[in-house]
Amino acid sequence: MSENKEKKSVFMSKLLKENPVFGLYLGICSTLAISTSINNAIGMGVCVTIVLVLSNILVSCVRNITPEDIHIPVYIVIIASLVTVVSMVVHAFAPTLFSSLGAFLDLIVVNCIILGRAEAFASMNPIGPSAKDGLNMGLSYTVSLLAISLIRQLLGTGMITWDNPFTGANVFSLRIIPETFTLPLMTSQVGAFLTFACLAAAVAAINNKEAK
Amino acid sequence: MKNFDKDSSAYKAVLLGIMCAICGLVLSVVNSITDPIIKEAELAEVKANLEIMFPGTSYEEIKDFTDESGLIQSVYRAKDQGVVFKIHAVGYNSNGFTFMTGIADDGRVAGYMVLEHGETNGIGSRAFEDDYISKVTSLNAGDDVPLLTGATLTSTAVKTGIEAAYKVFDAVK
Amino acid sequence: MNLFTLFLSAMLINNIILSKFLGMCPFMGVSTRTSNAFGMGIAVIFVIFGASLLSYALYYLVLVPLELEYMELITFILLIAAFVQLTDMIIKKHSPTLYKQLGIYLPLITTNCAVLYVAMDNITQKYNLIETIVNSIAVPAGFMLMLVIFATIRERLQGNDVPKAFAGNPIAFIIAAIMAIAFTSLSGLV
Amino acid sequence: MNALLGAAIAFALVGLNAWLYTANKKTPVPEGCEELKPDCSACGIRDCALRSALTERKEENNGDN
Repeated sequence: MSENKEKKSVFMSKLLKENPVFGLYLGICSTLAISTSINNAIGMGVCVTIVLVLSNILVSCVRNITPEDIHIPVYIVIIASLVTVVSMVVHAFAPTLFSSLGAFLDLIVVNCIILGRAEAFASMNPIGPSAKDGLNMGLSYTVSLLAISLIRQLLGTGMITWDNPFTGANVFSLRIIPETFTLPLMTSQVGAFLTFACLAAAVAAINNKEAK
Repeated sequence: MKNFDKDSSAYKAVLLGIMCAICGLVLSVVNSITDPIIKEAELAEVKANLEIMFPGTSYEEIKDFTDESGLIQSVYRAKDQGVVFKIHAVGYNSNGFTFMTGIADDGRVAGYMVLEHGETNGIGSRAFEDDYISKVTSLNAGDDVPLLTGATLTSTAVKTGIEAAYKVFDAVK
Repeated sequence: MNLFTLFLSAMLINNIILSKFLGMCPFMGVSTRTSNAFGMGIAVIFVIFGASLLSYALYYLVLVPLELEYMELITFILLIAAFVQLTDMIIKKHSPTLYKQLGIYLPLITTNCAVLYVAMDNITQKYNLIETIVNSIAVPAGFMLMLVIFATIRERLQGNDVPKAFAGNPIAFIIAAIMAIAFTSLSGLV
Repeated sequence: MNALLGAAIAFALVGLNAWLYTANKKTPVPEGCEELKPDCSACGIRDCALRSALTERKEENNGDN
């Protein structure tokens, strides 16, 4: 019993401490900006995960043949072409998601997570582990994004809506908080900062308790 | 290939050259696949709205029109029925919004609908709901566009957009 | 859009940090001392202005005639990275004092989301040349203003006790939230 | 055809970048500025000058406390 409890806490701490958004404060620009609705969060999370996994794979493929002093331009070319391809595909096949993410789909390129992980991990490990690391990072980024956008959408509009990203048709919308008690402030910028601050503090508190 | 000296600039140039070639190729291939789909989607979206405003006629885009406000993105002529304007204006949300308005040949404002907008829902977005739409569609070319209390920023943006459309309408009529 | 409202809205109302959340990495990372914030602010103004004009020129002189609009993202990023390296080199060679103040921040700016956003925003908003110049000065000026205000608050916060969980970055976000409240009140200005 | 042009432009920019990058590494830091260590925890770029400065500082702290 205590063995898998210990394993669980290792996983928990790994998820929280290693968590790119709340632990390492990477990629905050896009996290705050687009976490106004679950659609944006999952759409962005999926795009970032795809780019992260593919860029980690490609970076770890070329890690032996790139000379040390020009590795930044090489990584930039890889990541930028991946993001352009993803952005074109999303623009063609999921127009509503593209218009709601707007410029942030292209800004994944300068998202500190991607270049950070490519540098810190993928350029030193073989393809398998870096792909897995890309996936882990992408998923925990999506989970953190989901956490913030759930809170902001719930408090801000009182409803949880999910519409099909490809056609934009509303799949389901569940009103939880009656219209009069919603805080439109939460969907605005101020709400983003507040939600992020509280969640980051909660994660820090859990990590501190874990450390003791 | 292995004994090739990795730090010589020739090796670097070749490596970068191959990478850029691959990236250029992949991008142009993907672009040639996705670009038609995007263009077609854009046209389909507009055609649906054109049908609503001026049903049952053929549409062609008017390319050369002078519009000093810079708000009008594209102008379509519904053959011998009227002219439709696709306008991008900036209201409360800095990313702006895109809407369409149609002016019939007899000067009546035949239609007004939003394509996509980021105005705060419940406040700015009221400028795209039915009561304001009916106010706008009851206007004639040249009339003053009424503002909407509570959504002043958005409705002012709509007003400037439609007034720019009036000017272009007179020029293109 | 007349230039003054463009300047005002780009600098204060649609401020790049408080309303677009861009440039958070340096905003959070470098703002513990106001002297740092000033150095970072000037470096960002210089880089965003230079990079946006270069990208504007590259787009309308090279990419549009060749119908290579889809290459916009790669070319802009490479251009920004090259421009940052160039300025870093020039400052290192010519003025040690300037390097002391802002040279050390230059490599950090290459991955700054704000620089790329402004370069691409000038294109998507279809600004002409003068509007691009105004926008490329106003946005980083807003960035610097917020960074300096933020750094002064954070410096003054050093002394008093903050709940343990909130220490470090979380409290910084609370400060940013309060600043966001203050500056959203300006939104009726334009 | 324009794929080749696109690749050529990318190659030119990457080449410029690589050349500037190596040239920048060579230019000596002006004297008296070596020990500048701004406290920035921005992102994970491994060889970013600030990161290496930071990690040195961390070793010093672990060393003496």
